[in-house]
Parts: sequence; C-alpha cells; structure tokens
Amino acid sequence: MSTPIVARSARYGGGRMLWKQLTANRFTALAVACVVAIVLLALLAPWLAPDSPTSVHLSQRLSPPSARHWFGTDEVGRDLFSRILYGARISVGVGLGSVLLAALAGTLLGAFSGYWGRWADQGIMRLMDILLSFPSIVLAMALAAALGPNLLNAALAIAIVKLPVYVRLARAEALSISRQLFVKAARTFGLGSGWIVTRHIIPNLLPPIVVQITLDLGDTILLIATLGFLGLGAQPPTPEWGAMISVGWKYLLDQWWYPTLTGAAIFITVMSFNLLGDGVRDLLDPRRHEEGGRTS
Amino acid sequence: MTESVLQVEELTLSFRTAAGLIRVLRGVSFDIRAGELVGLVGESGSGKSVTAQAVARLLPEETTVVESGRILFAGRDVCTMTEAEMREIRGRRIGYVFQEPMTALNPAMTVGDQLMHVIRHHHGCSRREARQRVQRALEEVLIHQPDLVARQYPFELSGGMRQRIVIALAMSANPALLIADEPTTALDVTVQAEILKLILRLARQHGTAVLFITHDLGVVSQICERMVVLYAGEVVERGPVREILRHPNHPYTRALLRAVPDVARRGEPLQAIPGELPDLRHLPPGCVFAPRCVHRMERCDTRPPLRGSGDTAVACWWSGQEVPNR
Amino acid sequence: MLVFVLFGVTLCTFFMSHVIPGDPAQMMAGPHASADTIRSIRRQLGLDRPLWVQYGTYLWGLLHGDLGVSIRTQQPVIHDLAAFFPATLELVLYAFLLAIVTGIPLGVLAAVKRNTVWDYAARVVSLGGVSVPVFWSGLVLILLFYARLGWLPASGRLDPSLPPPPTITGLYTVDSALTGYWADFFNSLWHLVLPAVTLSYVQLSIIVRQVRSSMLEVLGKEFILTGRANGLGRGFLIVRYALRNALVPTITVIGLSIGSLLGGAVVTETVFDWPGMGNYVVQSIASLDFPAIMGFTVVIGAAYVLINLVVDLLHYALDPQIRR
Amino acid sequence: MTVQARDTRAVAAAEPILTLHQVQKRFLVRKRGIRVETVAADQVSFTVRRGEVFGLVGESGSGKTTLANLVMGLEAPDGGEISFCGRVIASPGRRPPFPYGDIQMVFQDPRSSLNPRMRVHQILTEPLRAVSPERRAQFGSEAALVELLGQVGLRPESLHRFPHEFSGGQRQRIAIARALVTRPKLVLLDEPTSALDVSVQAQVIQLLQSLQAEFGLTYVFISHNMGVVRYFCDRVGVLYRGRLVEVADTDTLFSAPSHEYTRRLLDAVPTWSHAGAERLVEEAPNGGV
Repeated sequence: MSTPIVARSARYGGGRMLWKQLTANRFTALAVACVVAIVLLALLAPWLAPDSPTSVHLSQRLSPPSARHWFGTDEVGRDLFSRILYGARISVGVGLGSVLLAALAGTLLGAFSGYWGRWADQGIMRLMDILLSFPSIVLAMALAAALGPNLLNAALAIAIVKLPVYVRLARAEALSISRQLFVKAARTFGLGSGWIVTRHIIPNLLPPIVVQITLDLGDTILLIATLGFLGLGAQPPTPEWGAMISVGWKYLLDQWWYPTLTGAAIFITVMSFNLLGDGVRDLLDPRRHEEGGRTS
Repeated sequence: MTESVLQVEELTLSFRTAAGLIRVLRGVSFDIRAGELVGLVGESGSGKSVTAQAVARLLPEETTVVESGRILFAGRDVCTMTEAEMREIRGRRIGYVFQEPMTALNPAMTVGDQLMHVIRHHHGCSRREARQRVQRALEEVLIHQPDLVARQYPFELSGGMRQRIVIALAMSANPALLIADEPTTALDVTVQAEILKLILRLARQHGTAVLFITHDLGVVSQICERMVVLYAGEVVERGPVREILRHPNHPYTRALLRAVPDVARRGEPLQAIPGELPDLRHLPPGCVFAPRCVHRMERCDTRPPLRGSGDTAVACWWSGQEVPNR
Repeated sequence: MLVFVLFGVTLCTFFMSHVIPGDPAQMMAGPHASADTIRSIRRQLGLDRPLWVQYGTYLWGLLHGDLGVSIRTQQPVIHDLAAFFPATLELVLYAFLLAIVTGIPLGVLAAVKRNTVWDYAARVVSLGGVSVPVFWSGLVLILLFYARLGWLPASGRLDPSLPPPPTITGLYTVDSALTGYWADFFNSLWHLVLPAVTLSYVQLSIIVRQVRSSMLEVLGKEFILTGRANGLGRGFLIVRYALRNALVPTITVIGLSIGSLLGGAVVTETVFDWPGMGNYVVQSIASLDFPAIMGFTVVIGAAYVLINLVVDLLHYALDPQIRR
Repeated sequence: MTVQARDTRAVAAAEPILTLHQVQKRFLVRKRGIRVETVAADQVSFTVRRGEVFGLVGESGSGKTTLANLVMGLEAPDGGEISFCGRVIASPGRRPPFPYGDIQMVFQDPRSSLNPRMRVHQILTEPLRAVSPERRAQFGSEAALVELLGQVGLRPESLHRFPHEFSGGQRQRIAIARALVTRPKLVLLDEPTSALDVSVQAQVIQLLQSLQAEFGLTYVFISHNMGVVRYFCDRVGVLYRGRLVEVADTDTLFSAPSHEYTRRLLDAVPTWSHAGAERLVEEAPNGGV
C-alpha cells in the first residue's frame, strides 16, 4: 500500500484516452476485439441465429456440422449454433448482472464500513469472513441449491459469493483514502461523514472497483456455466452453455462436437473477459497484480 | 593532483517511456578524485539520482539508453562492461547508500545475516570469520550492541539505525567510491547530523571517495569539498563548495542561495525564483534556466557550454563578464 | 474461528433452505406428491416444529458429528461422506502437489525472464487455466487421451478387474505401496493422471499468476537494488531475497486457491466418475437431498478453514514481522 | 520546568487569539501485543497573539500532528482546554461548538490534500458548506472565487481544472486559497513547504507573508525546517516528546536557546552561510581539504 490510490488515478483522463491506452497493448487489443464481438453476437442473436434456439426438429437430431447447421444439432434436433448464440446472451447478461449487483452492494457496504469503523465495521467484516471461509463454488452450490435451482437464483447466489470481494476491496481502499489529507481537510471544515463518504471516498475508490469488475466477469460467467452443468443453474431447455453441456456430455464419444463446441464457447468467452480484465488492471491499477484468479 | 576515481564525461542519457524517449541527462561531466567528497546538488528532475544510479549501473537496462558519453571508473567505462564485470565492481569497489533506509533492507532477513552474506560474498571467508567481520562492521558504524542488533530484523530498528546498517553494508568491502543518494532526507535533523558525521569519518578513515547526492545546500556545505550543481539534467556549475557558496557564478545557483532561508541568517530578504521547474519533455532550446532567469538575454536562446578553468566551471553566457547585480 | 464460521454457514444455508423457497418438503416430494406424502416428509424431517428448534437440533447433532440422514441413500450423511472422503483426498492431494511443483518454478521463470518467450508462454498457459471450465478441459482430455489415443483410463480409481488394496489410509496409491499391491499401485496412479492434471491446471494457473506478480513486485523493491549494489549474485538475489519475500503473499493465495481445488474436485469427480464426495454431492443435488448437500458444505468449509489455519502458521514461520 | 515567553515585539501587546492551557493527550499503542500508553501532548500551554506567526518545531514523534489535530477539533483533549477568541473550543468530555470557518489549515502535501476527483471550483467551495449562508453567498460566488485565485497567483480559468493539471507549487496555492475562502482569523500551516522543491518554497513563503497582511491573518506554523522557521516566525515553541520545552521569540531562540534539546536541535541543522560553513569538515579526524 505505498502509492496512494489518488495519485494513481490521476494517470488517466477521459474515455478516449482510456480506449487508446487499452488498444495499445496487442493482447489487450485482441481481448477488446473479442469482447466487443461476443457482446455484439449476444445482442444480435435474434437476427444472426439461423433458427430459433428452442424449435425441435426430431428428424435432424444429433446431426454433424454442415452448411445448414454450422455446429450440428442437439439430441432433439435444435440448431446448436443458434443455441450457442442465445447462450451468449444469458452468460454475458447474467454474468454482468450478478457482478454489478455484488459490486454495488459491496462498494456501499465497504466504503461505510471502512470510513465509519466501529461496530458496523466489525459486524460487516465478520459476516464477510463467514462468506469467505467457503470455497466460492461450494458456497454458490449450497446457496443455489437452497434457493432452488434456476437461473435467477444462480445469479443471486453468485452475487452473494462475490459480495465479500467487493466489500473487502472497498473497505481497504476506503481505509487508505481516509488517510489521505483531503479527507482530513474535509473533516476540519466540519463536514459530516455522509458527505465525506459520497464525495471523497466513493469517487476515489471507483477505479479499483471497476478493475475488479472486469477481472470478475470471466470468473462469473464460468460460475454460471458450472452451476448450469451441475444442474443448479438454468434448466433445460434454456440455451445456457453449462446446462447444454450437462446434457450433451452423454454424446461425447459419438457426437463429440456437441459438448466440445459448447465448451469452446465458454472457454473463449471467459478467456476474452479475463484478458480484458488483466489489461484494464494493468492500465488503471498497476500496483495491484493478479490476485486469486478464479474461484470455480 | 591525485588521480580521478570517477570521471563522468559528457553523459547524455534517456529513458524509454510510453510517451517516447525522455532525455534526463544532457552532457553531464564531472570527476571525483581519490578520497574526495563531492556533492551532487539539484532539485527534483535535475538528474542527480539518475547520475548516481548510472554510475553503479543500477538503472533498469530495458528502459535506459545511454546516448553518448562515458562513465570511467578507475579508468574503465562502466557503460560497456558486462554484467559479470559490473558485479565485481558493485559493492567491492563502489558502495551505495540509498535514500530510504526503510525499504533498502531485506525485510525477511536479520540484519546480521544480510551483512554476513555480503561480507562472505566480498571476502570469501569462513562463517566464523565472517561473523567477526559483521561484528566489526557494526561497531564501525557506531552500533553499541552489535550482537543484539545483528539478530534483529530491519523493521525492529529506527530509521537512523537502519541507515547505519545500509552504510555498514556499503562499506563492508572497503570500496574506493561511496555513492550516498540522499542518505539523510528521510531522517530527523538530529539523526541526520549523526549520519553525516559517520559518513565523513568512515570516508576519512578508509580514504574512500564519496559522491553525495542531496538537495540540501547546508548538508553539502558541511561535508563536501567540491560540488556539482545540476538543473534539468545539465551541469550548470561546478567547483569548490566554499567558492560556490561565497561567489556563485551561475544565476541559478545564486538564485537558489537567495531563495533558501538559512538558520544562520536573518533579516536578508528571501528572493523567490519565479516560475516552475521545467518539464523534461519540453525543455527550452537554449539555456535550461533561461525561462526563470532574471539576467536572460538574447544569447541565452542558444545553449551555453560549460566553461571554466581548473576545478571551476559554469554554463552561462554571462560567465567571465560582469553580471548586472540584482 | 472454526466454530464461529461453521455456526455462521449452517445458519446461512439452513435458513435459506427453510425460509426462502417455501416448503422444502414440497420440493423434495416433487410437484405431484399428495398432501399426505408431504405431511409425512415434514414430520420425518421435523419440519413441523418451530424453525429455531429445528436449527438447534441440527447444531446439536453437528456437535456430535451427526449431519443428519441422507434422503437419497437413507444413510447417515457422515457415513456417506466418510466413505467417499479418501478418494477426494487422494485426487486433491495429487493435483495440489502437481500444481505447486510446476507452478512456483514457472511463475519465477516468467517474472525473472519478463517479456520474453518464457514469460509469454507462462502467461498464456495460466490465462487458459483461469478461463477454462473444468468440465470442458476434462472432456477434451478424455476425448484425446482415452477416446482417440487410448493411452489413459477416463473413469474410476482402479480397473474393475483389480481388487482394491487393503484399507489403511483409504488412499489407493499409499495403501497399495504399503502392502505391496504393486499392480494396484501403478493402476491407480494411471487412473489418477487425467483427473489430477485436469484439476491441477486451474490451481497451477492461479499459482503461476500470483508467483509471477509478487516476484515482479519484490524484484522492483529497493532492497533488491541494495543487494545488487552490494554485488550479490543474481541467482542468490532471486532465491534468497526475492522468492523468500514473494512467498508470503503467495502462500495466502495458494491457501485460498485450495478453495478452487476443492470446488473443482466436485466437477472433476463428476466428469471422471471418481467415487468421491463431489460425485456424491452432485447426485444429492440431482435429488435435492438437502441434508447431504449441507453436510458436504459443512465438511468442505471445515476443511477449508483448517487449511487456512495451516496457511496462517506458515505465515508465522515466513514473516518475521508477525513472529516478533 | 519554566517556560518563559521572552517577547519584546509589538505583537506582545496584542490580544491572544488562541490559548492552550495544560492540554493533555494520550494514546494507547499496541507494541508487540502489549498496550503501551504514549503521551502525545503533555501539559502543553501557550498563547498565540493576533497577527503573529507562531512557530511550532520538533522532530518526528514530538507531537506536532497531535497538537494540530487538537486545535482543529479533530480530536478531543484528555485534559486542559483550548480557547479561541476567548471562547473554549476544546475540553475533555463534552464537545463545545467548534468555530468552523474561523480556523483553517494548510497541509503538508498538496498532492494528497486536494481530492483528485474534484475541480478547483468544488475544492474551493467545500469549506463554505459549514459556514453561515450569508458568508457562503458572499465568498462562494464565482467572482469572489476568481478574485481569491488571483490573490494566490492563479489564473481565473484554473477554477474548472483538476488538481493533477497543476504543478506542486500551484497545488499548494490552491490549498492556501481553500483555507482562505471562509476568511478565517487563524490559519494552521502544517509544513506547507516541505513537500515542495527548494526553488518553489520561497514563492510559497512570500505568498503566505503577503496574504497575512492582506487578510489580517494569524499563523501557527508547524515545521521541522529551522531555516524557514527563523525566517518566517515571530515566536517559536519547541516540542520534544509531547512537551513544550521552550517558547521564545525567534531571535532569542536562535541566538540564546535556553533548553538543552533546543541547543542540540540547532546544532544539528546544517547551515552554509558564513560562520557555520564547513564545520563538520574541520571536525573530522584527518581534517583538511
């Protein structure tokens, strides 16, 4: 904790600059391109997909990749390419949703916890310790099972699992920002803690939170797929990647493309987001290096 | 006249950054004779620390470009040596003391062990002998309980104590040159005085030449014989400390002496230097100090060479002429 | 701490499973069960009593090593888990060793040879590891080494034709070596290759990333410069100065990454049909067997807390600032 | 110990603006798991008179920061009381109302004391949030702010810039402007030049001097730089381990220090002009150049 965060955050100014710096590194530029492509594919799925992701054609079940069905079809003859495209909507959308939920709640809790201290801090941090004392996938499994297996509950479970990361990060940053002289200055003016937290602490702890969000996106998408694979997330016939593999698994030896291509979609998506996360971190927060990495 | 330990000749050095090459030293020249204490004085961005690190070749190789010039240590150019040759020189012939005694020591090793490793590296002696040498090294930097201190970790010691350890490390091989990079800046005044006395005493005892980097004119006046004044990566003036402090020749040195209040002086009005320190990326084409100089004239738009006789040299077009007194 | 955490987590999962989704008896019985069936399940589970009594009963049982009775197997959950535990331990242990032995040197190499081919290779490898779904990498390995090449077995701990070694520790490789069942020894090692590699890849990547970054951070510290200025050799500085200091944060991360190892074991065991706790819990999930799921969660939580206790002890040994 | 104020100057007659009376502050610090009590302010008493520059000097751990926090109302004393313009503003136990806006502070490091996410306009108006609406309206208008910026030597367009667009010296000017926006009577200067380069330091000191006359300010100047203290302060108090060991007017303190620690401190300060120069060199065993 040597360089104060505020000194670092002066490094960038404005979105255009950020974009320029992001694309300066070849790896990161590749990641940006991949992420943009994936998001576009997900958004445009209804127009790009050759077929509905749920329309059944029993006569064409388990057909190999062809000009008509680029990735082949599944066990009831649904077009796999279309299902994977629609799957991107679910993975990216739900992933983003649960990370943002965790980040929002975590930032607020952590910022107040860090600045205010005392019993609120103690209480919040002990609660986070409990959440952190479980391997996150196991906790996510338990929570998702307890809430009842469906996509929404899986997203909620992941948000809960990710929450302590943000609370801790926000709290640590809030503590170090509180030691900055501008916070002391604001106190000498006679300003209250509500003003100080919202005007001084939170704006300055946003950069590391943004970094953490981009770092977590890949992991979250992975968690959703894993829960889906274990039957704790989206349920068939929803075109969710993990759930698709848990069904397609049976056809590994004879129709290898079915689970393999679906898994490749997960892999590429998660890798693109992770690469982007690394790039954003190196840019905005050079002090923090890889930490943890993944949870599932 | 004694032989030079170190000669820096027309050293021009740049850093590779995301924004392109930044030239941090421009034609820096000075020398240090055996057993002599030379002060390298400047403000931030003047290049004083860069010069020191370049001499010991401690700058990161990937981002440092020596554009021209030489750094001769005992007659050999440091810039062209191999890393293996350099390792023979670092520590053994050139000792180095850093500004922050807090971070200059390995936090996970006792002070004694750190000294032991370095001493065994230099002298290749047995453990037992090394242990005795550690003891002596600690005594030499005036640590009264060497046994106790040797068993402690850096974080258990005060800043002054840590700096003594760093000095003991640097002096352990009895080097010909000691580079002290702002060794007292992070310390309290009373501790600073002790450390200065220590460095001075060790240098005298062992005949070690010292390159002392500082921004504090008071410190220079107390322990150095000659000084080199740097501004924005250039030597603007160099010469014996006594002469420069009495009769500064460069407008920057003169302005600096008038701008810094000294304890021994009261009543003389302070004269602030107008303007800000220059941005190394956008230096003026001529004299680097010209934009802030009260004696600026047309000629100052071309770069003045460092001219002088003997030990004294000044980079100013006014030098040798009568400067209008202001 | 352990007690506190277990208390907290049982509280969380218990109330979540009992309060939020409505009636667990209804869920367990399925949508078409009659009211009578549901009532009997409620009585059987003690669901007709007040919630805090139920929780008290559960905690009381937990203190006595009683995790309830599995709905699916009708066996005490603790017995089921005990039976499956050694298989999981064996898998996790080998994966962990593999990850440590390869991850730390690779991370050091990447940091020391920064921005060279070595570094890029290590970064690509580790990026893959943090991005790959375990169920997919397992699947690809099976397809390649079992289905295509036929080199390695893809399921179970031992060929069905071989009798398992006498139980001492429950770890087949250890037991067979101790009792001289060499056929079992090699066969069980053979079976371990694919699942252990699959599982360790994730942790390996985390370790590589962490070692690389903390090495880079430490190598940039001033005391490394002091060491260089004092003429110490590069190898000595890397190992005794840099790695020694880099290990402190690394050990924390390794401890935390065991979490992903334990979590990954669930998926790996499913993929390779490995008869461990993970396989057991996945089957329990399929039949919404709450006592089994909770029992598994509690056991894993306890193991995780114990591991992190060990990490704290290692910290104590490595970091003089904590020791003094 | 007798603490004598040997003041002969004109301000001696002026009324007191800030008085510390036997102020006491203790902290509990954990050292290797054991709680140790450190006394950061031990029976500190002194008076600052209207219109003077009162220096507080001491090394790290002397309790300078604690005293500043106590005067600014950030911490409550364990004993004694602090009064400002005749009213008690700090005493142990209950917290008396604090005259926000009448006492301001300028901090050591302008890189840290200005929020990097705020524009200069926001930075300058922040202290006005805690003062009366009339004062806010009077000094918070754009015209008033621009005038204030001019007084500290900054251009009007600076108002809409971020701190990182300024140099260190300019940032300290912004910080000074912020301290003056409420038109305080007393300004605490906590090492305001120590983070600046020496060639910029003099600009800031001169600015502070001219502002003192312009705004009729009283300064408490906390520093470890004895040269600056000698130049800038009318009277000086020397702090050593939480105790005020000596208070004297500047010339007396520097020419005839009465406390042993003050002597040690002054001896340690390197000086270059006339007498003091090259003292260490001549002291050295093998001496001579």
